Amino acid sequence: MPYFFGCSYLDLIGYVLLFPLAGTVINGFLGKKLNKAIVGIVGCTAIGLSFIVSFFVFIDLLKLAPEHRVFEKDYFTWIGSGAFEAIAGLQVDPLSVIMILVVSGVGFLIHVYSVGYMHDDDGFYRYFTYLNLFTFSMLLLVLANNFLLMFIGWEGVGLCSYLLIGFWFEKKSASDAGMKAFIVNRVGDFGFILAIMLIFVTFNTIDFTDVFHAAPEHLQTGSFIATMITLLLFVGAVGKSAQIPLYTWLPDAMEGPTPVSALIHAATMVTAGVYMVVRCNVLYTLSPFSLTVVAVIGGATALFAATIGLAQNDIKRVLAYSTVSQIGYMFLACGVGAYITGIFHLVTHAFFKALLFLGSGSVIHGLGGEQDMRKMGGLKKYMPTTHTTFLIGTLAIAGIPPFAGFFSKDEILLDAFTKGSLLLWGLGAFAALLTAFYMFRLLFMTFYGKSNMTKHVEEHVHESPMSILIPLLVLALLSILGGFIGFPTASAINSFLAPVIGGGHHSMADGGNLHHVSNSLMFSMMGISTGIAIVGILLAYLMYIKQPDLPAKIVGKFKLIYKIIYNKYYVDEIYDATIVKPTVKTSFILWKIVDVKIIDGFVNAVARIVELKSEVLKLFQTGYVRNYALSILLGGVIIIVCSLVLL
Amino acid sequence: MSLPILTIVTFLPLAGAIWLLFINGEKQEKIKRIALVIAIGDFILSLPLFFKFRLDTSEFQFVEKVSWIKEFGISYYVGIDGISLFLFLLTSFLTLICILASWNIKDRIKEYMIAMLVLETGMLGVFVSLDLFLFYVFWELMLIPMYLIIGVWGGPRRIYATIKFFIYTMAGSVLMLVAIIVIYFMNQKATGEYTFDLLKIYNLDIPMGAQFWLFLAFFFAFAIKVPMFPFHTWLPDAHVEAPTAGSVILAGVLLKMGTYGFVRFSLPMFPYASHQFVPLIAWLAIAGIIYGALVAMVQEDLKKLVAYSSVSHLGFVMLGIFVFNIQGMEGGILQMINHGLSTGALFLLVGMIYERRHTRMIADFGGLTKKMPIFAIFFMIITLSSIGLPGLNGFVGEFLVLVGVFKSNVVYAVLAATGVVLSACYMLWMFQRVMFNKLTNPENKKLKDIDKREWALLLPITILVFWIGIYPKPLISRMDASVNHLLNQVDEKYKVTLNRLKIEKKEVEYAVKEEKSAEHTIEVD
Amino acid sequence: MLAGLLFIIMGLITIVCALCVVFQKNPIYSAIFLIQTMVSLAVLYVLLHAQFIAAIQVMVYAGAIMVLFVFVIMLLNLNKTDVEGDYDKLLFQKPSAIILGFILVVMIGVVTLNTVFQGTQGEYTPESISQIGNTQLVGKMLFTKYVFPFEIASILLFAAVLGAIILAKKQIIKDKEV
Amino acid sequence: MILLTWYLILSGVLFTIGAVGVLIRRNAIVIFMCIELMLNAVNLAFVTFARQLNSMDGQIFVFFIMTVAAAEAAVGLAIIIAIYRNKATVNVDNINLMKW
Repeated sequence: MPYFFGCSYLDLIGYVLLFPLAGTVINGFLGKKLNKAIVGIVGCTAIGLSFIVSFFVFIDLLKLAPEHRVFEKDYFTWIGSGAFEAIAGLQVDPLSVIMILVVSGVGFLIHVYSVGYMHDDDGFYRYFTYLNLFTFSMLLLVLANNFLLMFIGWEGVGLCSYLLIGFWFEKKSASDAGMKAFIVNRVGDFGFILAIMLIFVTFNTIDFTDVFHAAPEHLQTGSFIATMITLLLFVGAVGKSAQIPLYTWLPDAMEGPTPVSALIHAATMVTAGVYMVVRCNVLYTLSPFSLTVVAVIGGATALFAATIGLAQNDIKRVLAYSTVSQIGYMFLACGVGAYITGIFHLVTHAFFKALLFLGSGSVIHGLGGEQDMRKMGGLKKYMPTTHTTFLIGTLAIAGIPPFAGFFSKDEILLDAFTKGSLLLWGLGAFAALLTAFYMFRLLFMTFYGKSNMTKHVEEHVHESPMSILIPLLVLALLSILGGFIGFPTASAINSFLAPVIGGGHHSMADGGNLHHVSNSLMFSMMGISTGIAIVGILLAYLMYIKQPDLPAKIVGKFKLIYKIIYNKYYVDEIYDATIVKPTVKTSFILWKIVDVKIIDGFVNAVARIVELKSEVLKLFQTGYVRNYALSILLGGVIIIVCSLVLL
Repeated sequence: MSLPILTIVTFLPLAGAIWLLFINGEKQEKIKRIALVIAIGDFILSLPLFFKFRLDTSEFQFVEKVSWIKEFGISYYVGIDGISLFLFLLTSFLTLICILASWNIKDRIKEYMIAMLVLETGMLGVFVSLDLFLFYVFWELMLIPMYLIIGVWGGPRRIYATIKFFIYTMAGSVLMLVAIIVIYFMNQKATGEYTFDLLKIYNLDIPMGAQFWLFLAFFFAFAIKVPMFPFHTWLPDAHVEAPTAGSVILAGVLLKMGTYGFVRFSLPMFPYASHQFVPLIAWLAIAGIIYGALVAMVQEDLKKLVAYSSVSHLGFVMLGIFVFNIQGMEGGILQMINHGLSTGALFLLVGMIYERRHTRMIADFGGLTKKMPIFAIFFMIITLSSIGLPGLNGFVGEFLVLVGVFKSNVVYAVLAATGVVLSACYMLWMFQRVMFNKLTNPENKKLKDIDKREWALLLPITILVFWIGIYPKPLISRMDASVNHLLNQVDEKYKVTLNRLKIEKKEVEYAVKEEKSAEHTIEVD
Repeated sequence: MLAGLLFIIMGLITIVCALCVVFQKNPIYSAIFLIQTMVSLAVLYVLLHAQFIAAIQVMVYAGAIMVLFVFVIMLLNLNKTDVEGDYDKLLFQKPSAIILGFILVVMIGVVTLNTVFQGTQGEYTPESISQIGNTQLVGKMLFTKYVFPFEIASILLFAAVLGAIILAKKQIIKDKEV
Repeated sequence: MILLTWYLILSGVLFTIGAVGVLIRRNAIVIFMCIELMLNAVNLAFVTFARQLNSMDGQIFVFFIMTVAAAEAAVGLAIIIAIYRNKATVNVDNINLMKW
């Protein structure tokens, strides 16, 4: 690539976006005619190249001094009207670089995985088109240098999520789920777009750098506008990242193909909200109230989703609720001001949750589409590699050292304790216990114990092909090692991300979260969280391996609670009854009564009145010519009489 | 410019219509080809307007002025600025699309094409007229072919729909005619010159009381055309009964006449009244946005759904125009174009499946994607454009409008933004019921995907949808000067009126004070 | 005096016959009475020294045109009162027409009796006419002053002949086709 | 000249009778005859005025009116025949369509 020599790789940032877009275009236009192998290669290569460029960009960025690690490249003015200007420009800084590495890296693995997983599907090319488009949008989201461009990516990933959830559109549940996802996201976007406008009206610009520079001078800490901006932004984040009260779309989103669940609904898109909050940390820092809201909602979601996860039997749904719960952790971290920890957890979560989803996909693939855990069991001997990797993923999410999840989750709990409150820590810790429990429940029900598979399925059970296993292995490796980038005493990620936090106004030390905390507290917290995880695992072991009839007994005892949890607290039903149905009903009333009866009725009534009056006048119009002739005579006579009288 | 390009573009279709008159009605193919060639020629001729348009001036360009009826001060006066330029181009573009879309009409094709071409002349004329009288002539001229197109080639209830459409519109425009004549005489009284010249009338300072009534008269004419809630009920009926091309023109161009009228006439002629009416119009527009969206959600007929969505979209345009800032105004104008493209395309798409299945009921469809994948792609893109997905055209206009509204009134903006959520609801729900799910209806199993002609219809629109969504600068930059000029003009005149109001008030107060002091002195005496 | 008496007699006959034209049920009777009306009008023309007009009134009107009418009535076999027999849907048509007619007559009477008709006197007094001869005078004027209208009238007649033929003939062809 | 006034009144009476006839009769042929009656009334007026003003022009006009009346009678009766062929009636109340 001689063309690239001589110029900084940072200048090539556009190519990170260009490759996936090219992939989309090629597959979208020609995919139908190309054979599947080529479609797969195009799809994967696009993302692979994107990852390579991202990596070089990362290297180049590292070469710069920490406080100069911001690179902006403007391409053209997208919308310019009066003072309002939205530029199509990209911004490379440590935060976005981490994000593009994760997105393109994990994305690449999942693309490779998909080649094997989706091989028999008719919509193969369609699938890769969407997936490439998704990657493009996600990269745009994290690379954008202003709010509006970010919003393009934001909506773009929502669109791809919609398309991919409804990928098997002939299934009613799938297309319903897609629509639900898009509309719920739109509710969030409603907040986001208002926030963008408020930002523009307040700062007269929507450029990240300018806004974050101006914010501390413009707004006082705790001022109303700062709170409004951040809360509205957070509404957007809540929608995209599936937090209370807008989380309901994510579990339904599992109707999509499993790699999609892994990429979009676990590793990348759903964490966009976290990215956005971290990106706007300057603004959030200005509003303690908003931060509290973020923390509380994050903590509450973490716990709430975890409880639902306890009673689900669909392997993907369990993972979906665990995703909701884990993102809750990230918001908890952001809410207590530990933005970097949130990103750290985002990264590790991307590794192990992608791993878990892909593992579950491998299981589903092996079982010919079965997703109900009650019909699995004892798969360890049939699928050894899948089992091993899945175990690693489970250990990571449960928070067992030295796996990735341990470091990040432990740090969040520590931050919740030191910077937040005991309550927040309690929420997190209890959720951690539940997480360990339901994840191992899943593991045990699937891979251990005796087989509950039907005869037919059991005969066909097989280990997945290499294209599926290699991504699993790579992700497993990342899940093991990923945590070390944030190793407590020498956290690489902390120092790398520190310049992003506080927009350069606050001291670097504020970004380095852990420096204030004494080592003893740190290690005791580690011990506690490990202990919690182990308790959870033991409980699961007790209930699902040692005494398999125990769960049924417990369920029998707490029937009502179980029923409520099993039905996800009836939230969907409540939404349906309080929002969806009344809206539709109101609309019907508006149409059938207001529109047709009242407004149109009024219009027609006017016409009717005119008609009635005309009925009277119509009597003069008999339709007989001689009658009209009589009128002529009448007129003539009248004229003569008048002229006689008057003259 | 020595070449009278506006006149040529405006009247070429009419000349074509006259040519068609002399062709035997049996020769359908020939007639269609001639009509198409004329439309293509007209569109190509209109393109130089875009490229040669000067960005640095807010004056009217490509102006032609010839005295027509000297005694009454009526002149043939045409010209375009950044506001009318795109509507003009949109018209010639959509007419071309419509003529191509009407290829399968068998019944009285000659008369149909003639009506189409005359309609085009009428519409183009409205956008270029700078003489109130000329404007009114074109305004009424376009009504008749549309009336015929719906009434002759329409659906089963076409007579009801077409009469409703005609009388509704007429009722409004008669009021406008009265107002035009009043202004004409006012201008004569003030300047001593009988003239319908719009630019001269712009300078007329109309007293406040008169402004109020004149604005109201224009308001009815334009609000019915837009249509604003609650004057919208002719629209669903007309759309449902109109043939595909009729719907496209109706939604794409005719509705814009109303909003264009507000920008071109109401605002600069009656700035004070316009400001006074803002709350009323804003609330009606917001009601239209939400109401249109909600009612669209529960429609069972595809065309009705799209028709009600127009009510919702045009609410945005109205809101944008009446916030009196550049973002709102430019967003509003852009949104007019966007609505013309995406709603026009939606009607085309609905027309395509209607041609195949002879039904528009949503319940009759389902799972069409399986049989018509390419159709599905186009339908998806246009749906998303209508929803306002960033990166497509709908977003740019909608967002600019919202920014403009937000700047002037937060409450309006918040309420209007709910339309963003609702539009996703009704469009996607419709899309799901039509395109997704299992293909159960056996009738639908025979469906064929779109053919080459339909490709040719949808592709240009789709390209424009992307272009405006990704790089709207060429459009916005051409609007800038004119919109700025318009806003300044309105602002200045408004301030003049306000100042006078203040002075009068002071005078009154002063007089009252004097009286009081006089009384006081008397008492003292 | 004789002329006055003749005028009264002929005038009365004319009015009575005209009334009969209107009020006879049978169209053939109406036609006969119309012929009588025209003949008596011809007498009045003679009284007014318009001998040529009187002659063509009898020949063209009473002769040619009325024969045409009678032919048509007979051709259509309209001797029955089928048309007028049924009840008139326009209740007020007849009385109001008669009342209006009455008023009109009164008005015309009032106007005519109260007006002195003035005008530039021409050169053709009854004496001068009788010197040259009425027919010669008419002929002279037709071919001098009124030659253009005269030619137009000939075209008009020609057109009427053609029109009448086409109107009748077209139908026959159509009938044959059927 | 009193006598001539009575000629005019006679003309008016004839005209009115003709007009009333047009109004009250429904047989197309009779209506047509009433029109002829009205034409004659006008002719009488023309001749009367010609006599009064010592002019020949009135008589020439009568000549032309007669020509027109002849033409009119020919075409009018042809139309009535055509209508009768199609509708089997000459009742004007039933002839109320301009197209069939």
